Amino acid sequence: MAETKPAFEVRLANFTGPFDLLLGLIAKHQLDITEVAIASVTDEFIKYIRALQDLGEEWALDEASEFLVIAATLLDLKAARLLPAGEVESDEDIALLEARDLLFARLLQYKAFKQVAGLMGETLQQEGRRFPRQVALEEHFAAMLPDLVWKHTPEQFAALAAAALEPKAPRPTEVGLGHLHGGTVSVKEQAGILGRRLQQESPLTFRALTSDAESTLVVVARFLALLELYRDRAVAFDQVSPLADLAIHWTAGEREWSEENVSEEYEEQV
Amino acid sequence: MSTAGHDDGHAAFQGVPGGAKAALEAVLMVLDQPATEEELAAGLELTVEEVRVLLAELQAEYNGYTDKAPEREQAGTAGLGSSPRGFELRNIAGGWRIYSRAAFADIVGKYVLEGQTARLTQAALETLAVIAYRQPVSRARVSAIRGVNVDSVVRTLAQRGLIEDAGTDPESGAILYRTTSYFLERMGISSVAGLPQLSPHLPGLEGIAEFYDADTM
Amino acid sequence: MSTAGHDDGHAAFQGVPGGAKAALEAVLMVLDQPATEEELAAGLELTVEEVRVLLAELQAEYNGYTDKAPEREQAGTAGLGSSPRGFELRNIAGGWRIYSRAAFADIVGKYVLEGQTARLTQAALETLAVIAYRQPVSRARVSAIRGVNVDSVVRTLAQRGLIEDAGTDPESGAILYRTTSYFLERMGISSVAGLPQLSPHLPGLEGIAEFYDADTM
Repeated sequence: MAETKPAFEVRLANFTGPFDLLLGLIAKHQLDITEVAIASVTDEFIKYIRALQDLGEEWALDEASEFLVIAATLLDLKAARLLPAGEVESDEDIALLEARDLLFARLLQYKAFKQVAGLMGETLQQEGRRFPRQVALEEHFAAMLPDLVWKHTPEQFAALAAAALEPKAPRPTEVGLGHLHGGTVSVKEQAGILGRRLQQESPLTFRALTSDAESTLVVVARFLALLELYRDRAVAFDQVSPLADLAIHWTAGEREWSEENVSEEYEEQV
Repeated sequence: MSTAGHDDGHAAFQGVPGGAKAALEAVLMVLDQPATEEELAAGLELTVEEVRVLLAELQAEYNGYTDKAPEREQAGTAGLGSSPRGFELRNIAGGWRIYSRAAFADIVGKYVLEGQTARLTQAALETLAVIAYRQPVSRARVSAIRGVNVDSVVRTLAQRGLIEDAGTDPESGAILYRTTSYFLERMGISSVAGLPQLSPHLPGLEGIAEFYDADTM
Repeated sequence: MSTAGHDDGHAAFQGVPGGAKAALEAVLMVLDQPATEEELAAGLELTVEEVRVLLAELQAEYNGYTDKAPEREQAGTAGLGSSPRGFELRNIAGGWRIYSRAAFADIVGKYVLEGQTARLTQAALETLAVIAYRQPVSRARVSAIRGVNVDSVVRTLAQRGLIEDAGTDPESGAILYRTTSYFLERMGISSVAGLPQLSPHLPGLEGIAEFYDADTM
């Protein structure tokens, strides 16, 4: 495990996800996970995401986006720490604290699974040193097996083969939204709104783009929509420094992008 | 403890040297998956209790006597009776089966290629761990815990027979996954209850559950 | 005759209880195909003569001591050491393998046949179909196509004589499988080329499942 390495060297391919990376960074700075000095790991985390993006296409958007969500949370938390103590009064501050606790909870949970996964790996390896007796049935017993009933024609057999060989369309990873009730918000629709707005005026900050959002759900949908736009190379992100506002540039031409591009998986309403 | 005692009343073993215990041993030789005590009892026309006693005796014999029957101890110095056999009888995944002893893995591995599976990657191990502890569980939930998409890893684990489809979630329609009995065999445990406890690895757990449930995306 | 004597000079068994004899026993217990004395000697890094002596010792132990070591005779009345085991070590056509003891053939046969059906399961049929149309093919590839582990199904098909070993893949070293002439015979065709072309909309698929039980073996 990375924690035990004296010289901590980050090679992105070694990390299996954002939590793994975060844990690595925390270990590097010898921080207690429950009192993570957010500031000291946030910048590095962002740096690694940059490097990760530079690696190019091999990172699917859904993986990168999970990194981005965590990076955004970290940034928010880091910003919150800069507030004078005792001023946690507003709803926004409380939301930040919740976000922090949620992130820590998820991180702790991941850490626990990573540890038991390590134990399981050791067990599997030790157990792999025992080989089960698994020999072919002795001939005289095999000969006693009942005669095979074979009822189908070559055509039926071919049909069976065709069905078995047919590539199985991978069922998409379901996004469990059953717990979300309330108004429906379409990512596609929000992408359209953002697209039209950015084509009129660019760059705009994320704050500006969500200033008129009537609910958190709309903010979430716009965030997802931006990720979609980013994947389609219709927008670029720009941030002067890690704490600055996120500026969104429209990079596609006027007719090069339409909300129809937004992938099917978001067609269902959020 | 005498084997002869098991001969009485069971026609099939009557007069056959070794009696019921040897008969049980003979059946163990042809298994290609762990057999439950009930299956063995039915096949041998013994009670489950009788089979259990015989299995324990065989297990002790294979592991080498060290405690009982002092006259055996003496005889044992000549080899048989005191030193363990090259194989062992184990109760795994709910059933009994003969395995080669771990100490001889390097030698046995030269002969047996089958079953020597490649090591799992870190990603596969973590995914397997989440499924093992949270089963039945959807890919989305595993993804949420690991923070990355797990689709291809789940496919690999299924192909290797370590996990399987466990129906669909009535609410979301998502496919649920659970570990297989082959997984238990590979782990050397008789049920998932035999997995190490997860909680000691969760410091400051108070309150995590509510976050966890809120976090099904 | 002491086992300890075989420990000396063979690093792999040094300090392992049971020594070379237990190591040989471990190999024999999990060997699928009979192995020659030369093959056993090579893997165990023993001379053929040493292996021969050990094989003879094991064979005698399994058959129950009756001739030598009088102190064992006494101990033997308590069971171990004198009565034969449920398995035996046989040398057939130059190869050694452990079999269930012939004296228990009735019981073992009954156990083996219990629950066996004359029909192939759906899983076995599908696997056979994939092998037939993709031969020669490795189990890993069939697993990837079917999305589940096929090891035990492949064993069943081989046992049924429907498929056979077709050498190893030069690249991966994996065992490849092909269908047998018995398969062609059951299909009523003269060669694999006689299998119908694959078309996704062949009629008749609907009815086929009902011939076979969905349950697994």
